[in-house]
Amino acid sequence: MRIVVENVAKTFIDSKREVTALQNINFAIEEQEFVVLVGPSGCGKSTLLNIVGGLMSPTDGLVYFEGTNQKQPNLAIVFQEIALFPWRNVFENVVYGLEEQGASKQEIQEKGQHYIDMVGLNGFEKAYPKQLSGGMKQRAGIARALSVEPDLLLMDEPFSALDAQTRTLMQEELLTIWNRTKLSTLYVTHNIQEAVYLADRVIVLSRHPGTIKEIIRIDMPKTGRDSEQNREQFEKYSNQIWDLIRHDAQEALLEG
Amino acid sequence: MRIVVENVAKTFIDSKREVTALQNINFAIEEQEFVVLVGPSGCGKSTLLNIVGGLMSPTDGLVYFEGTNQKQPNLAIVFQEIALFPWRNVFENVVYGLEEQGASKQEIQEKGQHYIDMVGLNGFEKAYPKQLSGGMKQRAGIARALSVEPDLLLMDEPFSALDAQTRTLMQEELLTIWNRTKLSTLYVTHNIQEAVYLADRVIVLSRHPGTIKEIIRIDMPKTGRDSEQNREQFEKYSNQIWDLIRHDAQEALLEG
Amino acid sequence: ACGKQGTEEAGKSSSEKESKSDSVNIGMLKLTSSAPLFIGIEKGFFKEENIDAKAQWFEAAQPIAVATAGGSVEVGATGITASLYNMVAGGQKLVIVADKGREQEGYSSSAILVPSDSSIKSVEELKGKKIGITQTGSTYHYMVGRVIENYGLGLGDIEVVPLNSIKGLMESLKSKQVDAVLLNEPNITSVVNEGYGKVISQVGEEIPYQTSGVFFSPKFADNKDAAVRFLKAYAKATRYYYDAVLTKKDGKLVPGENYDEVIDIIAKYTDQEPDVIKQGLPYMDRDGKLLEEDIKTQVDWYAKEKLIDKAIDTKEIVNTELLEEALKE
Amino acid sequence: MTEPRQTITNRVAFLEQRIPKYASVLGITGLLLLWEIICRLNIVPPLFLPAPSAILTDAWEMIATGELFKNLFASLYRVGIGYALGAVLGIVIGLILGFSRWTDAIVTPIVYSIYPIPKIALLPLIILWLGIGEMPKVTIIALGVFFPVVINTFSGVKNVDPILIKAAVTFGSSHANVIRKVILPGSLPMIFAGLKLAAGTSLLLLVSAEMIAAQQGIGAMVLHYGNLMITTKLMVGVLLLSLLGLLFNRGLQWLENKLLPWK
Amino acid sequence: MTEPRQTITNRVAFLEQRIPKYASVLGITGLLLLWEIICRLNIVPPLFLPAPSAILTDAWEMIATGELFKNLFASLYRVGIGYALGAVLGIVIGLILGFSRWTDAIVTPIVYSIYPIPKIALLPLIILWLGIGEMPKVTIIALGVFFPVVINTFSGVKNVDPILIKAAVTFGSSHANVIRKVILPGSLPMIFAGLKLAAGTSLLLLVSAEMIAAQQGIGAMVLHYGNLMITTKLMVGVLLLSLLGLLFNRGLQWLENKLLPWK
Ligand SMILES: Nc1ncnc2c1ncn2[C@@H]1O[C@H](COP(=O)(O)OP(=O)(O)OP(=O)(O)O)[C@@H](O)[C@H]1O
Ligand SMILES: Nc1ncnc2c1ncn2[C@@H]1O[C@H](COP(=O)(O)OP(=O)(O)OP(=O)(O)O)[C@@H](O)[C@H]1O
Ligand SMILES: [Mg+2]
Ligand SMILES: [Mg+2]
Repeated sequence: MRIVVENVAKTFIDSKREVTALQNINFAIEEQEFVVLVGPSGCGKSTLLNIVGGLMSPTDGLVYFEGTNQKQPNLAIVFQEIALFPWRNVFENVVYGLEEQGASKQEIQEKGQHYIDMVGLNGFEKAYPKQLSGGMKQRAGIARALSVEPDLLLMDEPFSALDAQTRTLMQEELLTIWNRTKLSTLYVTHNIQEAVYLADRVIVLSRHPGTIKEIIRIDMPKTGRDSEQNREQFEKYSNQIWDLIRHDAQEALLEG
Repeated sequence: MRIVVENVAKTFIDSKREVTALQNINFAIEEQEFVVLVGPSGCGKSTLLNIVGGLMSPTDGLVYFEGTNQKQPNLAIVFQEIALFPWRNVFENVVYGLEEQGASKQEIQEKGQHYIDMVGLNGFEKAYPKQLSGGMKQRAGIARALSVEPDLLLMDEPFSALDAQTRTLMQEELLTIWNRTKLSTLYVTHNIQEAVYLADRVIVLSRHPGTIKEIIRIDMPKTGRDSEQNREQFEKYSNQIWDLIRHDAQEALLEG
Repeated sequence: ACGKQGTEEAGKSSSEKESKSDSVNIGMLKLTSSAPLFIGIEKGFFKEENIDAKAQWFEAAQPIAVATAGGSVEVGATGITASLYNMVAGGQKLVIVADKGREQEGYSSSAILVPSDSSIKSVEELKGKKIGITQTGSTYHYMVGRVIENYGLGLGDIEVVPLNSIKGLMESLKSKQVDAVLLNEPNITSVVNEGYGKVISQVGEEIPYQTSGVFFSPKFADNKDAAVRFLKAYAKATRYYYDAVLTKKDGKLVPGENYDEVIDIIAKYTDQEPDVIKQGLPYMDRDGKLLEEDIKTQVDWYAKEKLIDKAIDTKEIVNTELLEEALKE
Repeated sequence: MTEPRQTITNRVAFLEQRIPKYASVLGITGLLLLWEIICRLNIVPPLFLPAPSAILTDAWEMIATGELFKNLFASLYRVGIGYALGAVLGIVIGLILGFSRWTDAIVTPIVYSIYPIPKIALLPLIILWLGIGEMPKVTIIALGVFFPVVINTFSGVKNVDPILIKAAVTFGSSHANVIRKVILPGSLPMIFAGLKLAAGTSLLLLVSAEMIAAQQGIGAMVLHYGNLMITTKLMVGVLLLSLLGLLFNRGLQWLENKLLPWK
Repeated sequence: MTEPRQTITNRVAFLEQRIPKYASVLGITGLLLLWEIICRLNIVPPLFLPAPSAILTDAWEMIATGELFKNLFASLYRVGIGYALGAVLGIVIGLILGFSRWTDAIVTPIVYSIYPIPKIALLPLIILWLGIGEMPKVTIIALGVFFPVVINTFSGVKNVDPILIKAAVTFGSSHANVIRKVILPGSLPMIFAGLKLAAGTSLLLLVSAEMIAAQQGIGAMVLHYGNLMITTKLMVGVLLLSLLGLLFNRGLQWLENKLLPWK
């Protein structure tokens, strides 16, 4: 099963002006592929992710699954704002998607526990979101997304609200989990290191209007990218991406 | 004028338990010195900053200015949450402190404009906070703090809500501004690179209870620390600090 | 809902009158002027006539008329106000069948009072003054209007102030916010005793007035047999009341036979002190007969003052035949 | 391209649905129409529920004789003053309750225990204290306005982000300035919700207020025709009140948009 | 250490002030005391404002005869049913209005235009429509409860973070489930604010409701003693209402803490 983004464009029409957020976006996410979108603030990353996630209509173009064999494909999103339901405890949050799929009680119990264990939250099943630290909240958000075993996992800057140390640790963990589940993933980030660390392919977007500037395949083994021997190659990719977006980023800072 | 933190301790007493957040904290901030507090999540950085800023009472010990020559010393804080008043536009936010000091209309006008220009927000005087990007908001927050020309500037993770690229650019800018004003500063961050980049001295806190683990003087020129030739020394400091807090950070992640 | 049930039963029992008793809901206020009904219920006069009378207490007069016209109760007993006439004019039929209290010469009931230190001594001097009443279109409104007419004044010559409660009237008098008020017993005695007001005119001395009445819902009136039996019991109660509290000797009121019993019954139903009740016993016809003439006068007056929307024929709302028939038996 | 495709569509379109302007008129006209039809079909006797057309005819007549406007102005004056008084008091006391924990602890139980006392039951007392002039009428309306405003202002204050208060204090604000410059603007959105609720209440209470010796006013008019059971004219007053309520609400909405440009 | 020192002290201590438990009793007892003193000094004639001690004596007597409880239960029953009805309807309709923009556009103007219609003015009509049983009484209370609840629920729904709705939809929730599992719990805090406001209103309206042929009830009792001018017993009713208001409020607060453990 692959996901195709075909000719997507999006224009926001305000009372005052028209903003073309996206134009002419074409790419596909292959089965078991981890695609990362990077780009400066306001280039349309979230817009694109929302369109793929069915949370926004594109002005033009379309997004579709190919090779589904009639099965209704399902999606899961990990939000930057985490978006846990404050009135549900960790367990109830994690199994929300399963509940809505009409899973049996036993299945809910088993899968819920499985994914809570996977993200390292055992012992916190009964805790409410506000009792958790930022990192733990995002783990719960990830477990909620994983538990529905989606055909496509979407993540919009999942770690950007976390502190520097937590972020580093969470990236490692995500990679471990992903290696186990191998879900097709579309991941949005600002952080170039993060992109190089996680991606099979990095899509670099430019601003005004958001178009694909370049698609870079990261030709490194998926594990150990931060090790000393890969250092040089890692920096090469990072610099290549930073060069592509530096100018746009400076502009973005002053435009708001 | 120097600021002395003497024997400060803080214990939070909940209905359920007692948390000793800080213990036995002793240090001083010399005139024109830039001191950075680092430490893992929950080690008490914010607590300490709040005590120094007069927003919390210490359970024990005290904080005082020395050599004030009878002048009433003043403080300014840049908050992580930015804490701009949503109902005031940029100009009105920046001059808030001046207004409260009872400055004349002309002084308000002049100083307000001066500091707005300094943080590069000219043209946005009339904009409301919600119309600004995160980076621009924090610039306004910084201008508000600078405009009162404080005897001590406190900053609690001012850039942690910003995206990676904006953060890099803002750090550069803060250094430029600081070089012009040379305010005594206490700065809190998670980010080790940021600490090494900005500090005259770095105070590393440990967790449970928060005590000073080490105070590290950064012996590098204030400008150009990110240049190629300082690379090695920069990494040395970074690694030294990371080694001091890595264990604590991992623990923190699982405790929330 | 219980009202409806009552009518159905009443309808049924007119055809098979022997065994089943007619259930009749009486809408009334917990005030002394409902005395005959209290007596009728308490002493079992209604039961004697095979009528199961149930009191439905209201807290204001107007809803009683509405509930009677709407069929929620079979019998209403309260003041005759403009709203009643308007309701009839608007197509909601109900009939006034008996007396339940009136202004009568020689019996203190309602009066116009002024503050005790007021310079006003007679009704003529009320010209241009503020007079407190309860509500527009109420019996108070009518009495003020009619009394001043006797002195050559009209409603246009005074300012009528609606205060919506008796207590409001007393308080306004006490604090002299109005120049005069209309009050009834026992409040008149209480005001005079406390010393802040004095009577300048007794309404009963000025006009005969059918203040309040007993009325039937159209459905109950049509159930002639039950209606007549009800009135038979009612008339028995008014006589009982009259003989107990309204007998005069040498022009002065004296306690009649069963005086204390009647006072006790009223006290029981109104939760009031017997001493207070003794001061506020309204006049009533001994047989419960209406002042039919006066109804016409009222309608004409209200129409003249534009308080009635459309003119109505008195015959539509008064039914004296039922009572006459009851008295005959 | 012969493979089966499953297109992804927007599943939250309902959140952004745009509604044509005329929709808001639709509901009310629909209701009026239904009402008229019920009356025309004689399902309800006109005394119980006069038809809108009959009400309009009477309203027209009352406008022509000047009766309606005379009453309207008398009431608007009372509502205006009572509302202003109740709102200002409610906001000020709400701010104080929210700001000072001591006052909160002491005064809040009093507020909640006075609130359920029915003003109609106390009419005579109100006459005793305030006479029968404009004062008692204005007071009743002000009381009715006060409670929703004070309760909402209080919640509004509690919802002001403490970090903003800390920021203000850091920059040297006195307590008075914290209230004026931070807590007041910060709780304005909730205050407006209270003001809107109170707008309805103030009109609602006109009838109770004008029970006290009112010669003129919509409430007095409603009472007058209610006492006389002239339902068509009563309904003229009732509809006028409901129209005023709608206008009042819209006016407050407009003011809110003006005063809170930062929202 | 001979240098001048300027110690930094906590300037926002007022935000964390702890208030002793007894403070909340202080205000009310203070008020009652003041009242008693005013009465003892004979500033106000007892007919118009009886002293709390006199009221208590009468209350005791009314408890002894069973009169008070009989009335209390009759009223509690009405308030209970009316409140439940109004609250449930208010919440359901508020949720729908907040969720569907079409319903919002059509129904909201109707809500705001019905709200200011005074129920007392419509008493005669209500009797004609609903008779004189429990129905009209319960309806009046339910109407009074409905409006604050529906208006607050609506604002509550509008304040639910759209990201949560998007999250729910992403995980396959139907519209009904979005309402039940996201919008309802998300607006509960605002709904509770409305319920508290409505608690006062429901008691307030008891007097209006029991104007209609009530044999028993606190409102009927207040009206009855008002008509007879037995002020002390009237005040027993008034104080009972205010006590009930306080209890009702505390009860809702307790329920809120129970239902919203995540707050
Ligand atoms: N609802 C909207 N109405 C109008 N313009 C919008 C809307 N949402 C986004 N935009 C505009 O579309 C552009 C892309 O926004 P988007 O949020 O997708 O950027 P982004 O790459 O996710 O930025 P960031 O990194 O800051 O999250 C921006 O210029 C933004 O101002
Ligand atoms: N108001 C409070 N009541 C109880 N405990 C508190 C309170 N504030 C902070 N703490 C505890 O004190 C410790 C220090 O908290 P503090 O916020 O100062 O940490 P921090 O270093 O700023 O963390 P972070 O990097 O996450 O901001 C933590 O264990 C925290 O749980
Ligand atoms: Mg984004
Ligand atoms: Mg902190």
